[in-house]
Amino acid sequence: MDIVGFIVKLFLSPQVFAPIVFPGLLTALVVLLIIIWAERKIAARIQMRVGPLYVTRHLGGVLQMLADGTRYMFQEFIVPETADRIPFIVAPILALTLAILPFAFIPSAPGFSPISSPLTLPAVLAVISAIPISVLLMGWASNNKFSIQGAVREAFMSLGYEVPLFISAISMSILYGTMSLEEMVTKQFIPGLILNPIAAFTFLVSMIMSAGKLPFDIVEGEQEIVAGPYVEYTGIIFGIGMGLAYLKLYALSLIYTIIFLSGWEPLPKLLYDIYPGIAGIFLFVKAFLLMLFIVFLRSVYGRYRLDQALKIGWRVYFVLSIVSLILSLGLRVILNV
Amino acid sequence: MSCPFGFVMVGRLEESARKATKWLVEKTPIRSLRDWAITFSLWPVHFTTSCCGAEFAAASAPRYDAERFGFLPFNSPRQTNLLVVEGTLTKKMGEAAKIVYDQMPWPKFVIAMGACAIDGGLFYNSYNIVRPKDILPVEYYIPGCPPRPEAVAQAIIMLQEKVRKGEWRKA
Amino acid sequence: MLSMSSEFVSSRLLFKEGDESTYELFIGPQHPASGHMRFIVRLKGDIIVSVDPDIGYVHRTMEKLAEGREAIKAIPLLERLTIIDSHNVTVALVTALERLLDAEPPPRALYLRTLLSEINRIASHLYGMGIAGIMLNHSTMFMWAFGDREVWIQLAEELTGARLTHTYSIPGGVRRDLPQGFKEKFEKAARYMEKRLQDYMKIFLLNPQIASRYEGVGILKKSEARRLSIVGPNLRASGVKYDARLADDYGAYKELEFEVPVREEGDCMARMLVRVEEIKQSLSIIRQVLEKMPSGPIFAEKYLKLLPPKTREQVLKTGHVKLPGIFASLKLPAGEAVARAEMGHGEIFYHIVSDGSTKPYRLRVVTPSFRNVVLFRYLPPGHRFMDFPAIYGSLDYFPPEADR
Amino acid sequence: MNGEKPSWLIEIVSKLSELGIRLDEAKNVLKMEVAPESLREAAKILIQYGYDHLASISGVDWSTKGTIEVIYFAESYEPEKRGTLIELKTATSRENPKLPSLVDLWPNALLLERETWEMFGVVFEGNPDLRRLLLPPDWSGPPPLRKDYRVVEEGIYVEYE
Repeated sequence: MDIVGFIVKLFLSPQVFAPIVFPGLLTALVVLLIIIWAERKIAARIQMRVGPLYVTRHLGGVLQMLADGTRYMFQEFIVPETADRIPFIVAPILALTLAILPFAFIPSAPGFSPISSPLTLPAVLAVISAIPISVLLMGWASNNKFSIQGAVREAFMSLGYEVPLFISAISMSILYGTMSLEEMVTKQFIPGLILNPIAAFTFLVSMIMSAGKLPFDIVEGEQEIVAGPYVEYTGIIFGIGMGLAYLKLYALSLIYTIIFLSGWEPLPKLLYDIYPGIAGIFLFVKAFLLMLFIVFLRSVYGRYRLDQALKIGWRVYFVLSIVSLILSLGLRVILNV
Repeated sequence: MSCPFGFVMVGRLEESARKATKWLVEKTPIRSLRDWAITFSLWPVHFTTSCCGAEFAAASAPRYDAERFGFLPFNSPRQTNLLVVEGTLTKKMGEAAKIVYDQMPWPKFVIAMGACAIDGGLFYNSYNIVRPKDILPVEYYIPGCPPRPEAVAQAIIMLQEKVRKGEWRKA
Repeated sequence: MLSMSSEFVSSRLLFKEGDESTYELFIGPQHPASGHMRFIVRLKGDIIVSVDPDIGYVHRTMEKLAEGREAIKAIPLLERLTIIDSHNVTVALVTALERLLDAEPPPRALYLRTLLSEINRIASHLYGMGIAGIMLNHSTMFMWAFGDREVWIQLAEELTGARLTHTYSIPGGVRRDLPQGFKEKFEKAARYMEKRLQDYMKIFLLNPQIASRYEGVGILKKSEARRLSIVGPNLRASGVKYDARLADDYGAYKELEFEVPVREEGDCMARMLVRVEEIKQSLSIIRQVLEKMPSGPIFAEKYLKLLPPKTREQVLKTGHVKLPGIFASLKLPAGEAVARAEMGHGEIFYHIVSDGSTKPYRLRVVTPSFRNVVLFRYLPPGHRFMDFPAIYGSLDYFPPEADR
Repeated sequence: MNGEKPSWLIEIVSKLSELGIRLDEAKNVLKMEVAPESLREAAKILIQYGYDHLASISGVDWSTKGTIEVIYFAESYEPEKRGTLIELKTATSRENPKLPSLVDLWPNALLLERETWEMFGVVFEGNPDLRRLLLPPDWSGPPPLRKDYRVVEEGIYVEYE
């Protein structure tokens, strides 16, 4: 019965398993639920209160986000008649596909990357930088004054953080000499963080800016423009909008672990022999811890003003990424690694 | 969708799809899942009507933390399913309450908080007061002026039980 | 009205000036950063051109109702003006009534009134700092300030029996005497509060991110503050040393030394720091009150002897005042009375005109937030749109008291 | 007031009495009856003496006498002057009450005059924007704080003398 074998082999092949199951869609969904719950629990713990609890009384309210998500599923889906109907519905779906595409490039074990091409790093960054365009479309299509303000802010912010993001990533690829994520990990005897700390810091902060987490929570700034581009969205489409930021954060933290924290480095040999797909456990653990730290910032900071954030983006982190570029060029020449 | 050639076919498809989902949602497993989800994610819209807002904020403050019930005050009416009328509803605020209620998506509930929201309270004979029950379908009334945060929590629990048992669709 | 709100949905360019166009935004009654009012904000790009505060959403017609009810009923009615700072509202009203009835409260009652006024001032300042925190999406400051406010609400509940609506002072004195063990409870709360104020400074006011949002934003010059008759911490943050507690003699402020904190910069950070300073001052005032509290009756002799003898002993023994029958239809002698008091938000002003009947002929109250509303018209223009919540939060504006 | 009057108070009293304004002294409040015409001069004099803002403008509707009395309370922030309030009392007819606006002298009178106009119908000429402040925009009834605007009353306590 080769059909069943064929299907199993197909499912287990890197092209299907990595993007769908391990660092891809299913784990992203689980990470989405747990990270948002962890964010509310950590913030609650700092703020002397309990946070979501009675959803699953004994597990500390883990399924809170599941409850919120399914509630969105069953809510009435309103398309305001002043809104432009087709782009109003299509824009969030476009944003979601763009947010899921990076998992097609992210490897999870040495020989196990869905698309093993020498240019996976720029491909991932290109896909992630396309998301603001669809958020812009969302804000424009719902024809509401606050959402137009939100869309304009998203445009400003995306310019502010993408340039440092790209330059610090490119400076690391210069250091390693390759553009493909898989080879980057193999080349990392010392974690990238120690080699070029400036690039690591700029990448981290522009990652926070791109995911719209505090203190750069400017796009859906509740206190000024109600919910930014997502004002008019109800039901599951708003669920997608809200999950978008966390999906982007998850993809970027995976890339951050691969570039700077030497990916799946302490490779558990026996897991690799059984099945390479699940060998990248440490990649996932490091990325998850990084996300917990970023999510913890929510209870520490307020919100920067739009012009302050842009000033930081352009004056501080753009310069820092240029410095990191020069540093990695110097390192490359000296160490000729 | 308004594509021209498939108009006849699409028209019936959309309408039958809607009927199918309505039938599917009423089946017990999906229905209980929906009721469980709505029970634990009652998000009130950020709409302080009058001075009971102080006790409503105290209800979600650390001591009487209402987020234990999944009760997260959210900012836009589109994403919420609970409108808490906190205190006296003046004429001007009444119109705003009506607009906010209409903007909220379908499974939505209204809680009237405070003696003023029940029947005018201390301002029963004022010329600028509207009773919430005249303009909004109110589910629960919370007595007290202002009601203690425990009373707000009690109202949330009662609404959760009502939604969990699924009686909210009969009305 | 509905026609106006439909504009809310459709985007409408007000008028075009050359290439720029003024963009009108309704920060309406339902908005995370507007409270119970609507601001019609006109923006040019990111700069605010003009803000028109449209108040009146919580106009519960207090003055009209006070004219229709007996004088004693005006106390619980007017308490709902500022429910988070209710005793400072009623202490001014009761002082005005006492000036009309010329009933002199015993010194112990004055001290008890000052005690509850200061507890309410701390609670009101914490409420203001919490709202200022959530305006910058700093949810930790909101939760910490509201959590610590519960400490003071519980203290007030021990003293008067109600969380917010105490109705503590009545013409001629106060309703309850000091419960036992109040001093130790207060000492515990004061130590906790002093420790927490350092935490607030660390997480919020000295946090470089919040400091960059607050410093140099919403600067209110001294002359501007005097001209627009601003009151409360907003005035003292602009360098004017004025406090109604020194201007009008109510409560025991004459026998206590306390210093009025004043800052010169006049921006949002100065306003917040003045509030933190005032909390410290209130703590020291309460300590002095609890030390110097004289013993004696808590209700004026003039009304005490109207009680039948048996209830009079019970009142003196238990310290719980029973209102004499005459209070139901207390005849206010014809005349006028004026009283001022310092609330958390500023100075409240009462003017009672009575024509000898049981109901006041005219009761005029001007609340501090009504005098601060004009700041929304003068401060934001010229700032960026994202400065608006920072300015709104730092002004500690409470709409129900402004709309009366 | 500790018996002897401070110097600035005596000057104010002398300056204002030239304008033919009746003065009397209550508990730390200087009361004045001012005719509507000489309202602005009195205000100018007070501003020179540091009374640079208004605590309140309150209207009183004497329906029996057929007049609406508008009372201005001037207040000062200076340490020695903050103890005393100065009360300017003017009376206008009930049918079409008209008063000169003091917005250019006391800027914070803007909102106070708007409220008095809305509640009593007293028109202040010269006030830049006399429009609805507290009442709903579609309010068609008469000014509510007037005595003839009845509010339904249910006395819970029976009146007994």
